[in-house]
Amino acid sequence: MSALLEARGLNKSFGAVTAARDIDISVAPHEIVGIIGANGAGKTTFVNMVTGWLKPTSGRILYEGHDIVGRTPRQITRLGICRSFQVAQIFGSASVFDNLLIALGIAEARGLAALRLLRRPDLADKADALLARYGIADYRDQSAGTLPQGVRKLLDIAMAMVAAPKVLLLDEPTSGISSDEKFELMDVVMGALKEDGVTVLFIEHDMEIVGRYVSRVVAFYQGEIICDAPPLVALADPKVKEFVIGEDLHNQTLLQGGVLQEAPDARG
Amino acid sequence: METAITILLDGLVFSSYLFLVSVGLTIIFGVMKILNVAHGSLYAWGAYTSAYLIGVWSEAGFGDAGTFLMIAVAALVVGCVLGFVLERGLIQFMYARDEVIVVLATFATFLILEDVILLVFGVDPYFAYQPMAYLGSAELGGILRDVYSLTLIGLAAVVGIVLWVGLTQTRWGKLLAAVIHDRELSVAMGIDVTKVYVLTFMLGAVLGALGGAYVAPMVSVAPGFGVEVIVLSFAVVVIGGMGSIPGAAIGALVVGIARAIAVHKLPEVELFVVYGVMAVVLVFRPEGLFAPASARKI
Amino acid sequence: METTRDWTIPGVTVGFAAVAVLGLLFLPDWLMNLTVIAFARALAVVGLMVLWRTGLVSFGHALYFGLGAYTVALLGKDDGISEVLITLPAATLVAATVGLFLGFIVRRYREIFFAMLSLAFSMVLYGILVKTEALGSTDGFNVRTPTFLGFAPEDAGTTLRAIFLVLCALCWTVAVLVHRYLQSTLGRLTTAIRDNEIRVEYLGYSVAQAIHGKYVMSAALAGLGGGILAIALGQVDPDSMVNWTVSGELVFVTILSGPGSVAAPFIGSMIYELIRTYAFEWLPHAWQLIVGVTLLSIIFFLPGGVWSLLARLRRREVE
Amino acid sequence: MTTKARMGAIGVLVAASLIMAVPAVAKDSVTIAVPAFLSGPAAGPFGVPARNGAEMVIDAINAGKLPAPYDSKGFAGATVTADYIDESGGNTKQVAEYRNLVQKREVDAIIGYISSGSCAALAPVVEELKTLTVFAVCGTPRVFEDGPREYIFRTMSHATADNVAAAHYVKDMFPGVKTYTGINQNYAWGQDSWRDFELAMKVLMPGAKQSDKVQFPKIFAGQYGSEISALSLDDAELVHSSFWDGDLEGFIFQAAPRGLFTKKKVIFTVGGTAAYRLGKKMPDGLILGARGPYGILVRDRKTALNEWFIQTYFDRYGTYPSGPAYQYGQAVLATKIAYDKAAAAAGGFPSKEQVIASFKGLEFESFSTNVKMALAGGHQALTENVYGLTKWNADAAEPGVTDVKFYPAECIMPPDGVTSVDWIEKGMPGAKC
Repeated sequence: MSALLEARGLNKSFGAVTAARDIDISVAPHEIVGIIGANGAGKTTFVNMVTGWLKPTSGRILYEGHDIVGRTPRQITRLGICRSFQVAQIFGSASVFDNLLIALGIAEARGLAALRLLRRPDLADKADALLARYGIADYRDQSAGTLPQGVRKLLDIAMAMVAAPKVLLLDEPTSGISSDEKFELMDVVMGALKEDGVTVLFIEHDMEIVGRYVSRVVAFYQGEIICDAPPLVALADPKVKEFVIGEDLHNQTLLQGGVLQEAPDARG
Repeated sequence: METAITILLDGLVFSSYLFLVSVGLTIIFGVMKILNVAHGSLYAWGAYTSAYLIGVWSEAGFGDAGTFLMIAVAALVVGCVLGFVLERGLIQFMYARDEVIVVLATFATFLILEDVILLVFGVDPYFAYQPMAYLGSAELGGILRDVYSLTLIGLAAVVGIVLWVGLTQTRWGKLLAAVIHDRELSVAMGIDVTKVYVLTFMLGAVLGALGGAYVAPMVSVAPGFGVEVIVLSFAVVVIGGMGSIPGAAIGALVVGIARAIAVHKLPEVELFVVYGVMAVVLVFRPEGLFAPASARKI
Repeated sequence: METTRDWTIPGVTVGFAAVAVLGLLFLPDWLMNLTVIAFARALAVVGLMVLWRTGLVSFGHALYFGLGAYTVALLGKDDGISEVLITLPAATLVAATVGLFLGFIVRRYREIFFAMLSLAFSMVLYGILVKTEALGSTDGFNVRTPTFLGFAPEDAGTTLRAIFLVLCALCWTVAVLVHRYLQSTLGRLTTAIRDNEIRVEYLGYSVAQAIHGKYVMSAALAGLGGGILAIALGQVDPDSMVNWTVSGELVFVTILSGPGSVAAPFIGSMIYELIRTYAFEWLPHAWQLIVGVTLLSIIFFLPGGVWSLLARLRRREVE
Repeated sequence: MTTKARMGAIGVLVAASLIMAVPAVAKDSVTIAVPAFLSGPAAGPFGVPARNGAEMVIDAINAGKLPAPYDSKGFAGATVTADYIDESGGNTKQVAEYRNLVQKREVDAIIGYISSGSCAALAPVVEELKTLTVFAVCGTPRVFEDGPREYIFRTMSHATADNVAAAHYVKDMFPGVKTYTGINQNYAWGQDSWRDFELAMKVLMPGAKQSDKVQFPKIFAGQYGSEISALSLDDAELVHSSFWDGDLEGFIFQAAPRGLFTKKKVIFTVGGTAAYRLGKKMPDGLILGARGPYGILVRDRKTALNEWFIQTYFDRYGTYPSGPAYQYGQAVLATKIAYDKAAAAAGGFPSKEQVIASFKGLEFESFSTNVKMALAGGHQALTENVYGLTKWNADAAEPGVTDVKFYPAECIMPPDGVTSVDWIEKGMPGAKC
């Protein structure tokens, strides 16, 4: 099996706190991997390392066989690894349509192409197509800062997908979404992602979602992977039951620690 | 040797002056992230009020020792009143706005206060030589010095130490640290941030006014008095690290001593010292020598 | 975002053409002079406006303004070059080059730190100029009367008119180009960066680079504006060209104009110059007070600047 | 929309221009502008007395109350309306304001300017805008050395006279001086003053040496602690300073308690303005100049004009007139005489060109001295200079001067067509002392 994304012996510590310990993981093309774990288990740290936000203390991250440790988020995005955020990262003062337009503009912006007009029919068509695909066409001209949570999340994911990545990391796509809406949202997202054949890793607390959409579960506990198996096997694992699901039920409502969570979604 | 002592004393006097005029600026900046351009006006108001009160006091024939009281009164009254009025009347409405817009508002305030000074005190300079005459002169390092300017060193030291102890050792200082660190969290913890801000602004204003009030007897207090100070204090704050009190002290010392050396050894470069030091610091440490403020990360 | 037709380019084209023609026909010298000063400053303000849209306010653009002015003045010193075709591009280039270097430092900073760092850099130039006796220290020195493509006007009136026309053409060019820039991806990476830098990075564009580009652009425009002002006034000195109060003035006009359109700085700058002139004439003792009160009023009651007022009027007309 | 906004703006401009385009009133009045520092540190010591001097003389001229022979009303019969404007804010601002004065307010003449910086910057603009401009105080010789001037007149000697006379006074009074140093502001005024003094000392007292630590602090620096220390430690017995405005007074305040004035001889070429203002705080024994025979140095000159000037000024402003009051008054008086003379020659109200023609080479008795517009093609005045030593007059409880020495203009000013530096360097040929 040739891995698309592979982590080898990944370690990360913040002073005395170890957020990742000897992480080894290998993801094949088109896999859909669910990452679970209690708060502070190291899930977001892992995503942050893969996308270049954090630099691992030691270890390697291979993407298509090349080590990407030390690259910036921007470079990694350009390589084809994109991500969504637990707190949706959108352009609050622009309309939903413009958010996508900007994302599309940046995707084509190499050198002087960054000076191409943004309001072009071809870009507009692409933006409208994205709007339709993610089911948010109704909000097209609404200012992104005023959107309901679910739409923000969708917009966030849609923007991540603009660059047509090979790997997409979703950080808690359903957090903050009411339980009756979340399946609807996930159906839209996963449907859209499948069409593109993207490899997906997503962090999720909700075991129902995990059980329904993923082909493989990786469970984190205190910075280590304690289980890496198909969903049914993983969710039945006693360690997972004790350290992930058990604790998580108590803690689900609490905020999850991590760097990105502190990053504001708009300048405040 | 004589020259060395003289340079040291000259440098210390000038450093003390720089520290006094810039420490208020750096405190307000450190806590509230406001570059208070009106600081120069506070300085000028302090100086005018002090010179005026000293004049009134002396004319009433109360004896020159009491003029020091007038200096303190001028600093406190101007700092508290103007500080309170500015914070409550202007700055408090701007916390939700961009920090730079707040700077502009203080710039506007500076423009207004400059002309108000003219309207209140007129264009004629004020002289308040009494405190200086009272303390007389003393010979130090082979030349005569006026004792008054030497007391500047003591005053700066006292102000510096009091502030340092107050900010690191007292409950109030810790509250301040909490507010600086995270305003929202402080509110959640039940700290009265509004009060902290008002008091901080008033403290900074009193310090600015004190600088002017204490310098007034040494100079002719004339229109445009505050303009030069904005630039000087700003340079000191940049060199030391914006918002840091030890930084302001070090910045003042570096500039003050360097300038004294220049005046004695190489008068041609004297003017360039402040800016030269600043340029060097900026190139190697744009955040200043003591930098609590960091670049925004991405 | 309204999808109505964008009238900016035809608007500024007709506008500047009208100003040029009507100006030549009707404007008395003093008002033409005032327009020249206002437009020269407006060029710098256009650059500051682009930075402002990005969420950055520079309190040190007098650095570039002064560099432009002194470049023009120095080229002409001792019977040197007076040809605007050389001096103005040189002014722009010098400012842009310095901006390019300093950009590597300032692009790491935001908000108040950006503002203060810019200010600090401008003060270094101020310090150098004040100290340099060869450049007249605080006095500065005279600037040569310009020639235009070899044409050397005989008298003051013709020179003024020539400058006025060149300036109108330059302003039009700058307005059109900057407007076009703002419609591009890079141009849209102004408010987008202000909104969310993280998203921009994760979309694959370097925020630092985008800011750097805008910074250089604003430096170039400030240099051009300063160069023109030096030619128009025939004199440069550190206090009028490089001091922090000059930077403050530029920011003031930026706020007064509002970020709404590339045309705004030209109108805002004109208003500022008129306020200043009349305040100085009517209340020589209190003109700063008037300027200060105006600034505060704008900050409190018209945060979108004069342009927002015009926009509001238009909306009322439509309704 | 944009178009509409632009058109609106243009409408405003056009309307404004039409209002301003109303033709000037016929000549029963003359409008002049009088720039002087009204704000900033130079306002109190210079700007205010300057303004007062001009105001008093203008009012007297309008009322026909100047002493004879100047008791005719107005400028060539026309009432003088004066606008007093602020000179502060930097040279470039002055240039912009000057354009406004000429083009917008359409003044007939501009009389004033204190700072050398203003004058050097304005000189080319004056020529460009072709408006009669009388520089009242500013001292830089560069105004007429940089090129021929048609529209500019200066009614007092320039800075060279101050500093050459200072060197003469040192030679006359303190021939034993071995070394000398200076503290001057770091701009044209201070630099030129020091240069002229130093060159003149080389000629007049070749045995005396110059210190290598001459100080040039920035104008309006305010604090001089280190400089005073450096001067105190310097071996030089004599200190030259062209300080003026608030700097002068601040320097005296800071240096007096430190014994600088008892240890050294200090020359203040523009010290006259401080005498009345500091009163008893003015140390005794300073070598005092007032840029010519003005203020405290001519307090005892008993001419009708001078007595009128002192008395009227004292009655009106409650203090004795200092140098700038005299110098502005003198500039206004010179302009009146030029207008009157031109009117007499033309047999009616004179044109600008006629006024200028009669201004050239004018010789007249001013309030405290005689003025000869003899240099630079009749545009630059020759006036004598004077120095003395400060001495508090305990009897009258007012400041005074002793050992006053006058130096005729021909002794201290270069002849026509020779630049100051050339003239002094060549040993001041042709000087008649």
